[in-house]
Amino acid sequence: MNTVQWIGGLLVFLGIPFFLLGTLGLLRFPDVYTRLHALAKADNVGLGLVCIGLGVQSGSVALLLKLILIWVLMLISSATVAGLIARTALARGLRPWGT
Amino acid sequence: MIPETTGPVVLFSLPLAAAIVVFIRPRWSVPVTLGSGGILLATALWVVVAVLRQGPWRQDIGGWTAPLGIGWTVDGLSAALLLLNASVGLAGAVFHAARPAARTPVRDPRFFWPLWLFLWGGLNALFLAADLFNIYVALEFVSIASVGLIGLAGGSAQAAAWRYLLATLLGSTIYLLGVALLYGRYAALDVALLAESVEPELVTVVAAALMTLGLLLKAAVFPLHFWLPAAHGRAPPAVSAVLSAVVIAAAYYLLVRLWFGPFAPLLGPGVATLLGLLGAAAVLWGGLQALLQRHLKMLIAYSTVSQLGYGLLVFPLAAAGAVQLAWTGAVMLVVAHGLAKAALFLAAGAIVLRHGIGRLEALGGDQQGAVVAWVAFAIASASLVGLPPTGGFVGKWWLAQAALATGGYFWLAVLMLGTAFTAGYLWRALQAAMRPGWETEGGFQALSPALGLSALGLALGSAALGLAAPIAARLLDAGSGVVG
Amino acid sequence: MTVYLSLSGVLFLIGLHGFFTARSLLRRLLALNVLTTAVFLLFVVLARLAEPLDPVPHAIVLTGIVVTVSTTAVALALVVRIAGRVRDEDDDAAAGPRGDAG
Amino acid sequence: MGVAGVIFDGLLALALVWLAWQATRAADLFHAVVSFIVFGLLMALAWVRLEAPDIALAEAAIGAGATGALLLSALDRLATRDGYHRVLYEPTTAWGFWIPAGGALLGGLTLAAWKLPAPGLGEEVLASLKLSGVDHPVTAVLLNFRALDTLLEIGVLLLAAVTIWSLGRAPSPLVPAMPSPALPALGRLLFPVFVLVAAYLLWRGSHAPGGAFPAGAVLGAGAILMLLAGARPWIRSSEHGPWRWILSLGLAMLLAAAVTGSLSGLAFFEYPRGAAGPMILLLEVAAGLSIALLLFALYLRGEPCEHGYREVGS
Repeated sequence: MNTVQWIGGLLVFLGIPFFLLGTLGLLRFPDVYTRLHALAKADNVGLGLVCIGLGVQSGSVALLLKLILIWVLMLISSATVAGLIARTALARGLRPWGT
Repeated sequence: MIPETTGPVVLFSLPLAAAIVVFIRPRWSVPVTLGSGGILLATALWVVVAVLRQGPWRQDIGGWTAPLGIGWTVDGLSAALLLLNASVGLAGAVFHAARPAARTPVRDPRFFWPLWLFLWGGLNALFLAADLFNIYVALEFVSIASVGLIGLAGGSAQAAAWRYLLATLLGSTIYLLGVALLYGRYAALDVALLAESVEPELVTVVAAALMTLGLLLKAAVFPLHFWLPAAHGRAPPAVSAVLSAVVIAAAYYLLVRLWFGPFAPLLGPGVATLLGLLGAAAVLWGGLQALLQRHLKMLIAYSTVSQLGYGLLVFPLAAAGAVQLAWTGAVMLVVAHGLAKAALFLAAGAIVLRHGIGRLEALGGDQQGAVVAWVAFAIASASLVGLPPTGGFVGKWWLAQAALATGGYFWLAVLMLGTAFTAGYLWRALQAAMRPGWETEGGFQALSPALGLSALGLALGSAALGLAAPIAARLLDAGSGVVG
Repeated sequence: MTVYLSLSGVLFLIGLHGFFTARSLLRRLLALNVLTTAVFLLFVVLARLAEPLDPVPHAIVLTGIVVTVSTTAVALALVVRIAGRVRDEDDDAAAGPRGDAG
Repeated sequence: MGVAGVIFDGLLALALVWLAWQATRAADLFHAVVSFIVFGLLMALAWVRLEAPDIALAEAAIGAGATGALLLSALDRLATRDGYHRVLYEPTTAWGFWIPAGGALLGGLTLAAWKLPAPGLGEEVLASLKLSGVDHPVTAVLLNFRALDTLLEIGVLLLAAVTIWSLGRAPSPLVPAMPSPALPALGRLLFPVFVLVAAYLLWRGSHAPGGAFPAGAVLGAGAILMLLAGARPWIRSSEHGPWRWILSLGLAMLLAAAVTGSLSGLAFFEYPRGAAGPMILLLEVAAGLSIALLLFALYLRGEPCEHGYREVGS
């Protein structure tokens, strides 16, 4: 294993806690909005780290770019979907926690 | 000289091409359908003659030979069914074109024609196919087209269409599972190739059981017939005709193809008796139900359940040794039934259209203008009952001979009892014409003579089949897979 | 591969069970789709077991998926129509007496 | 990879079984449909594990995407019907007999499938690949060796569209009840990506996994997504309009190619020597486009009206 692969592995490893925290938030937070918050924030960072890590580890620039593209698409869609869910919840009359 | 391999190409491509034209230009529907229908009938006749002259042949698609490529087989069996399909297709199209638009329960007449042609093409593709997966796709094709045509009647017909769709989809899925097993064992999908390599072992038995179950469901064999009466009874007349005559026969055709082809080594007395008993039960149960029906079209629909039962008698009789007689007799009976049943549905459609109501008690009274339809009904009934010299008689005669030759007196009794039932319910229908009927508001609908004539043509065809019995026997023997 | 072979069998059983016990029209359709997927899975497992990898089942399953989505779409359109029959009474009246004249 | 692979496969299988069970048994119909969609997505993973990337692509786009959209929109329409519950009740016939029968069959099936030798046709395909005009085996099977299946399959799609149209006029398509400004923006942003991905898959199809089917599926799913994001459907059913032509194009071209073989003295569907490559490419583009359009047409669930669709209140 050379240095590049070590760096990649480290990045992937760094991504894992974000996923864990996001999942923990999903399970433990009190309402839809806070859960969305946990998922949309933490998981996206985790995914970014994993993608970049895998790309670096592969040693191919094209593959790295492809993985980053996947991450960007995921960011866009998760942002939109989170917004949609939150709006629908609001429209259905779910009040945010604590208000 | 055009090579005979052009025949199947025309039979496959023309209906699909015509369907596309009719879909794009609904205004040209009737001329395009009737024109291509005429060509298709002529081509089917030509194929029959070619098979009679030079025996069966096989055609490879795309120049690839079997296990890799797909093939078509044209033999006596497929040629007979192609001809049946073309006759019913053309007669049904004439009927539908001539129907009085006001009383026909077709929601959207523009879509009848593309669906009709698609069904025609799908059935032709099915009768030609020699590849198990190609048969699956063709089966789905036929199912969707049938569902569309049944649903055209709107209202409760759509609920019937839904039941039919579910039953037939389940049937094809079970069939496909069998195909997967066969492929996993023999790496071949071609029927002829499988027939050479199949060995009687567990995988083959399970695959055969699955495929048979799926096809029995599609053929509406008792007790899997629950979906048929509503679907066939409520569809528009021409659709009922093609469904009862050809679509059901198509599933039966596959059963025969498989059991006398790849699965022939498995056809022991046990399996054969089981299938025969199912057939016998269908004959009796369907006959009884038909006797109890109050609506003309439902009576005919139950009769389909009953009549197809005869076809299954081929298995015990063939397993007992009278392969050739049983085979020609059963196939003859199914083809004669197809023509007669289509004639019955078209005649009934014309009569019901004229009266505006389908209950048997209502159909009497003044029959001026429906005479041709009733005559067609009577001739078709004669063929269905099996009066000489009709095709139905010849088929039953051969089956009875096969039963006598093998000492299968039980099957002979079923044959006789079923005939009695058939005579009973058809007599009930014919009797209705003699009695005073109901007055319908607005009087009787004037009908185009083409309605009765299309039914009469089919009925005469079914009767003439009996006169052409020697030719039919020669055709069915031509590479039927059993004798060849 | 044993895992996927078993999976195919279990899915087939679930689909069959669902198909025969479900009352809801839509649920039956879902069960039928599960059933079809199980058959496709068997095909692909067989392709994977073959040496070298067999592309024919892959093509078969691709064809099958498209056929299945077609049948599903037709079935769904029918479900929506028959469920809506109560509302579409006018259309039916225009279509003529049903059952009798059919 | 060994142990991790087995664990992954096992977990995947368990999840699939759970989702299939939910899809057929869940008390709430919405829950069932969503389970089924997720089931489709996970199936895509299973296809990848089984080295069938083409199927994975098609499953993700069709099995989960298009079918999911169809199911959800049907569900939405059913939810507003009063009559639905009446149709819900169906008398079941003799199922007590059929379930044991099915179980017995399955037992036999498992016994039979366990020892399948699965010889496969891989060798034959590879041997004939050079003559087929393409380098990717699956594409060669689909558009050369078993092109007749493909023709019938496109026929089934067109037929399904005609059947659905025959059932009546299209109701207004399902548009989310709570439109968010982000959704149409996302649709606009993503549609070019869909087109790009479809074109890329089509181009790849000649030598690697991809090709007309996944490409068409992706494009069709993209179009349905656009519709969900609030775009108005642009298929019109005018008799003089081009849409019926375009929808029939795939089947028509496949038929024409098939008959060309016969006319030029070769077998039905045999490509002339040397012309196989270009012809297959042409057919792929036609097939892919018609798959996309027909998937979209299926989603409309009825014949589109002259001016798009019937407005909700009218």
